[in-house]
Amino acid sequence: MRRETAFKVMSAAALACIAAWTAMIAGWIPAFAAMAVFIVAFPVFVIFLALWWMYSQGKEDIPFIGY
Amino acid sequence: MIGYLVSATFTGLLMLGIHRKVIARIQKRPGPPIWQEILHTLKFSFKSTWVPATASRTLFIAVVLIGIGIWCAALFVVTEGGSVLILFGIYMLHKIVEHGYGLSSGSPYGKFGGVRSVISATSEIPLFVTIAAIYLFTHSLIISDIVAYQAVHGPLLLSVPPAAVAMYLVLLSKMPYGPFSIVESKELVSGYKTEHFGVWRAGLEVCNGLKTYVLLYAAVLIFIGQFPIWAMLALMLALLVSLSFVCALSPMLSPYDSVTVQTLATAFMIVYIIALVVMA
Amino acid sequence: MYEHLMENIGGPVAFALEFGDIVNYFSPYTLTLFILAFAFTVLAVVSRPERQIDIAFGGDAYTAKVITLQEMRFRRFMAIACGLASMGAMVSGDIFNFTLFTSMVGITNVGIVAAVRNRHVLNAAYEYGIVAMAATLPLFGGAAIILATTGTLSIWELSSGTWTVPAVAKGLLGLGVIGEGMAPFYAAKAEMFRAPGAPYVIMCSLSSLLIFLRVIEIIITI
Amino acid sequence: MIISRISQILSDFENLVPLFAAACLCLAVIGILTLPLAYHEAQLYPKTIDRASPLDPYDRGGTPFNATPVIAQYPENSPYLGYVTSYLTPFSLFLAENTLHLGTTIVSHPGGILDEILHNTRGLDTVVETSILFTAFAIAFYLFRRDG
Repeated sequence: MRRETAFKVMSAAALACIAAWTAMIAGWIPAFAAMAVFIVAFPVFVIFLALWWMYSQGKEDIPFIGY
Repeated sequence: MIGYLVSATFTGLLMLGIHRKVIARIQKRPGPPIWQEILHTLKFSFKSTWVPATASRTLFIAVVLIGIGIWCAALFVVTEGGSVLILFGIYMLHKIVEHGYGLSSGSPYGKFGGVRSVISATSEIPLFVTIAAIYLFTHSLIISDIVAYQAVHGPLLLSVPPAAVAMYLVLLSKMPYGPFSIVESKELVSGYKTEHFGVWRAGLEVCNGLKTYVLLYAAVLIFIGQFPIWAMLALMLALLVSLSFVCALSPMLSPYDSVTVQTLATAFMIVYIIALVVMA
Repeated sequence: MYEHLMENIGGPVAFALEFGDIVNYFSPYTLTLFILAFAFTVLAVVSRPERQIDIAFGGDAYTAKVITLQEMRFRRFMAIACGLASMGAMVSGDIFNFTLFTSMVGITNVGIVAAVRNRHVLNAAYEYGIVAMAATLPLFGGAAIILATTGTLSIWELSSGTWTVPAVAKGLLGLGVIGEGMAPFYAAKAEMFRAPGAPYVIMCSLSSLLIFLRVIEIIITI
Repeated sequence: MIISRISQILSDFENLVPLFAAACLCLAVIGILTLPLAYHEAQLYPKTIDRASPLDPYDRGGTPFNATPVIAQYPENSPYLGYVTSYLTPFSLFLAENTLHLGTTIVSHPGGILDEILHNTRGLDTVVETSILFTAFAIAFYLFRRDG
């Protein structure tokens, strides 16, 4: 994955969170709908934020097998 | 709400740091600084990351997302006063996330961690009896009803102490370095976490932070009651320190022994509940 | 406090899906469990199995176990069947229907590891299969006692408080579900986990945890 | 120590069946001690058996393509309650009229399944029952043909 993709996904998740939050404060959507959005978008945000910072700095490897 | 989610994560991580510090001090070690776990999370999110060549890619990544997602849901259930059953369901399903971590990479160490986590599947069974005992008193499992009940009748901790003990056992089995944390035993390298490094590990740490916060908050809420946030935090801290003492002073049980101890505790609780029902 | 007793346990029922007398209901609790079962079923569909690495102890050699396409297809089919059965058990509003889904979970769990060519895993699966088969006796026995003593099987009706379900029926239901792989009868399931094919093997544990969580709700409700 | 001895027994899956049998036995003894349980007379799914019928014991009564009185939990969910009672294919009908053995197998004639679905309003049960059967067959077939 490229950094730009990670950045796009991260911002989309962040936007979804903020939009749901604003809509909930304004009373456009019920609280549980906003929570559902958070539950889906927050993990995506966390992971892709970190991926945007750092991804594919090494190449794939077989697992640690304890030598 | 977003602010609460983020601050809960960091508070949970800080509490894990305090847990480590207290254990270290009891064992006469200097121990890491209390913000070590927060630093860990940040550090891991800057480390180089890829998916191991042997891993089941989709599952490898998906469990990280599911892990954070279910504990977000648990946080909302607790703060919005939903059903306590949902919360306990999420406690149990955290096991599945652990299995996913362990099995998805193809590494033998992860696999051992995953199998250990199946073996420790009893650690949540005392929860069932806790729920039943609470229900006998409150006639409702909605958290807001339980809180309302306690506002009238006093804390459940005093009415059903054995249920509180069972809950304490569950908390203990979820804390790192405890007598029941057989999935984190040192001979397993890092157990189910072995192959989740870099960003994936940071995600796992976020999940752990949220988990610690939710577990402690829920325990205080269900057995003592609702207080202003500073008092809640103080009570959670007190609970955490008591857990750290137990963790610091007790050896880790062997995998099957930890299961037997928890099963016996459950059996004792079942007898207690039958006695309660017969008396009523 | 809600009006209906059942809603004090799993939360207010959002909507119900009727199949004649079998009314599946979605409360926050059953919906949460349903979504989790669904999510892991989707994962079993879309993810490929991992290549499990084995170390030969005492040497430097290590080997990767490869799952053949034919085996993978069959195990995926079983994992999906298992996911569907658990989804059904999660939302079922009828005791007998729930027990049927539970016994289907038991059979599919054996199916998930049946294709593995590993003697140890197969032995464990065999023992598990026998217990799962025997567990249908308390399961259906419990359902039968409930029907005989109350005349109805609908969880919604039973939770209205007008019926007294004998404690032994509840105990039988609980024991039946515990026999499907919960502690203290978990030993075989833990060994079945040694099989390769993570997305499918996870369904074994997930399904038994989910039906256990559901039967707790049922036992408290009725 | 007693704990490690218990865990040794629990950890061996060879002991699983005896352990589960013991648990069932304990519960059965408790169940027998709590007898008698009251039988509820007003059953939802009453059944009268006509031993003389060729469809015995699956004959639910009533004439085909006519409404039969049926008790249901939620009659509002089954608008065609009791409408199809025992639909038989011409061949099944021929067998039913000339022999006494058609009723001995539930799915040997189409009436069996339709009867369960529409007459007794528990359609999803019938679907799940057959799915269990098919799953079990699928496992058996796969294992039998795997090395072929």
